[in-house]
Amino acid sequence: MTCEIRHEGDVAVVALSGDIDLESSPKVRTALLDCVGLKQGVLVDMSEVSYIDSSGVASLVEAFQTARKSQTRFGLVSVSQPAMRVLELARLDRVFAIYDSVADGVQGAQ
Amino acid sequence: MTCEIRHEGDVAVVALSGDIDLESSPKVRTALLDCVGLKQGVLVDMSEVSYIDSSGVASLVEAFQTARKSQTRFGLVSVSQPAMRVLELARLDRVFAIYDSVADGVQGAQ
Amino acid sequence: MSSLDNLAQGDPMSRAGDAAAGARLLALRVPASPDRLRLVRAAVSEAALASGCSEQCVRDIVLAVDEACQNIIKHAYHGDPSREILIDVCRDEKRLVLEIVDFADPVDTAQIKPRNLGEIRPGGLGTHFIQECMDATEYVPPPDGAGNLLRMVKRIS
Amino acid sequence: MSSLDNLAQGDPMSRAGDAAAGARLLALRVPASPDRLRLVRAAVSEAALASGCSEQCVRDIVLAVDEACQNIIKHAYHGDPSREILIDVCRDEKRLVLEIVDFADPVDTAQIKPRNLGEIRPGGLGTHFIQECMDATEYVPPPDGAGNLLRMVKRIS
Ligand SMILES: Nc1ncnc2c1ncn2[C@@H]1O[C@H](COP(=O)(O)OP(=O)(O)O)[C@@H](O)[C@H]1O
Ligand SMILES: Nc1ncnc2c1ncn2[C@@H]1O[C@H](COP(=O)(O)OP(=O)(O)O)[C@@H](O)[C@H]1O
Repeated sequence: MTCEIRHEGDVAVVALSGDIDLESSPKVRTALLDCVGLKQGVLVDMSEVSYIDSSGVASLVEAFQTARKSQTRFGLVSVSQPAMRVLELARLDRVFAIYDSVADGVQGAQ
Repeated sequence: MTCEIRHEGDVAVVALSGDIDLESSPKVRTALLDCVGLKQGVLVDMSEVSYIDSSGVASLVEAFQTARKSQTRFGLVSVSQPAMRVLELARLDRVFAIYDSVADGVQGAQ
Repeated sequence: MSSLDNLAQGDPMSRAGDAAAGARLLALRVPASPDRLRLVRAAVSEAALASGCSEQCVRDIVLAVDEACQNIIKHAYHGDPSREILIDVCRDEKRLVLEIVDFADPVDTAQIKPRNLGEIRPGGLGTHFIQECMDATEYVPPPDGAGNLLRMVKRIS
Repeated sequence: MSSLDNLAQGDPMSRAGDAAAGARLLALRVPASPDRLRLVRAAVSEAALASGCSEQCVRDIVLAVDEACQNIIKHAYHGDPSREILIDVCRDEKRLVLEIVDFADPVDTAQIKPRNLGEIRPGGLGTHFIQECMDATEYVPPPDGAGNLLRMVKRIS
């Protein structure tokens, strides 16, 4: 699993790749909460996520809720097919803002 | 494992990819011997070979020897690092003609 | 003393007989540690692929097994990585039967239930994923010396 | 009757003790069939990676285990896929110890030797690969009921 953060305007784009599982999700959780803590909009690029389990989904949910409390935006971008299936299983595909591309997300997140 | 054959001039380029192991090497063996049987030069593109075992190496050796008997050319092209390590272990890295690119191989195989 | 003794116990011929009936695809024993779950997923994935499951079916099986192992790591062993998990994958005609065994105290299965998904909060999704991904799951009496045996069944599709 | 019985036999506490000493990384039982070698490679690869081996070290270990299993499939079981192979991966400080067990008749180990590599011909490379990839290999007395135990040792690098 890798987790890369870049800034586009006032949005932080967190690009995740590989398997997000019980071993790697604590790193994802920390990275997402750090970004949300900056009171920036956060977009999670999930195009390269090959696998996500309940602990990975929990990290997304926690960041989403923290963002909501601090009234900053939080969205997912180009969610890979395996990850989308898991979000659907969790009934979260309609809870998260999901964008087709980073550009769409940056616009939506303005 | 996939095995794709295309013809460039009078050379058959056999592109192998994935794992060549005890399960898949019989397919490789048949494909290579078929091409050699056409009395064409044969180049085996090994750039996408992620794994090769002794049974895969044996298929290459058999095709190489059959080609030699029928006086047609046989060479390997852009051998991936994992495959090259195995050819070295087999002391075959100096037995096979090995080219950096299909273009080089086609020239060398004229 | 070889650690294979436990695996090799019993009559080897009767085991070979099992496999002849097309039964066992894989038996796996690993430490109950988060950094072993990749290994479990890789092995189970290959076993499911080899038995003719589609990619989506493989993914469902892998997720269910991973979640079952996570629950053992977190709730049954409370994070102690010196404990072990056994995973057994068998084929029964058109179904895969996955058995996950731990050596913890027997769990009160009434306590294991998915939470209400309407309520959005981190956690509490594992058992729900298992139920969604599998066609049937049940705790059955474990073999001698073991704590719990979760049996999960999935139609090969 | 659960096929996990064989895996679960013995005192579970003593097994848990093994793992606590950092010993076992993986125990695997699979049918002796060419289409299971991917699974074996995937599992052994993840176990070696998790124990800190470099990519090249992982590749060497995976090749040696694959070749050892192939030889069992071809020479010990003569292609009968109803037989089984056990694979055990343990860590012993800075070394991985890989044990491969079959249930065939005991082999005459004097007959198992790599051929002269000067002579170019298909075949006869498996045992040579094993010797090149491993730091040490030996047949040791197998556990009760088993046929042969090949023990291979590789320094983690
Ligand atoms: N193998 C297990 N052993 C003991 N308790 C378990 C086990 N699996 C699940 N549970 C119980 O069921 C609850 C729900 O589990 P789950 O849906 O996976 O969510 P989470 O693990 O995030 O709490 C757990 O909180 C735990 O109390
Ligand atoms: N597990 C085994 N059981 C019985 N005989 C074996 C075993 N492994 C190797 N041998 C013998 O050693 C020989 C050399 O094996 P190897 O170098 O792997 O080449 P190959 O399998 O291509 O013959 C084999 O031909 C076989 O006679």
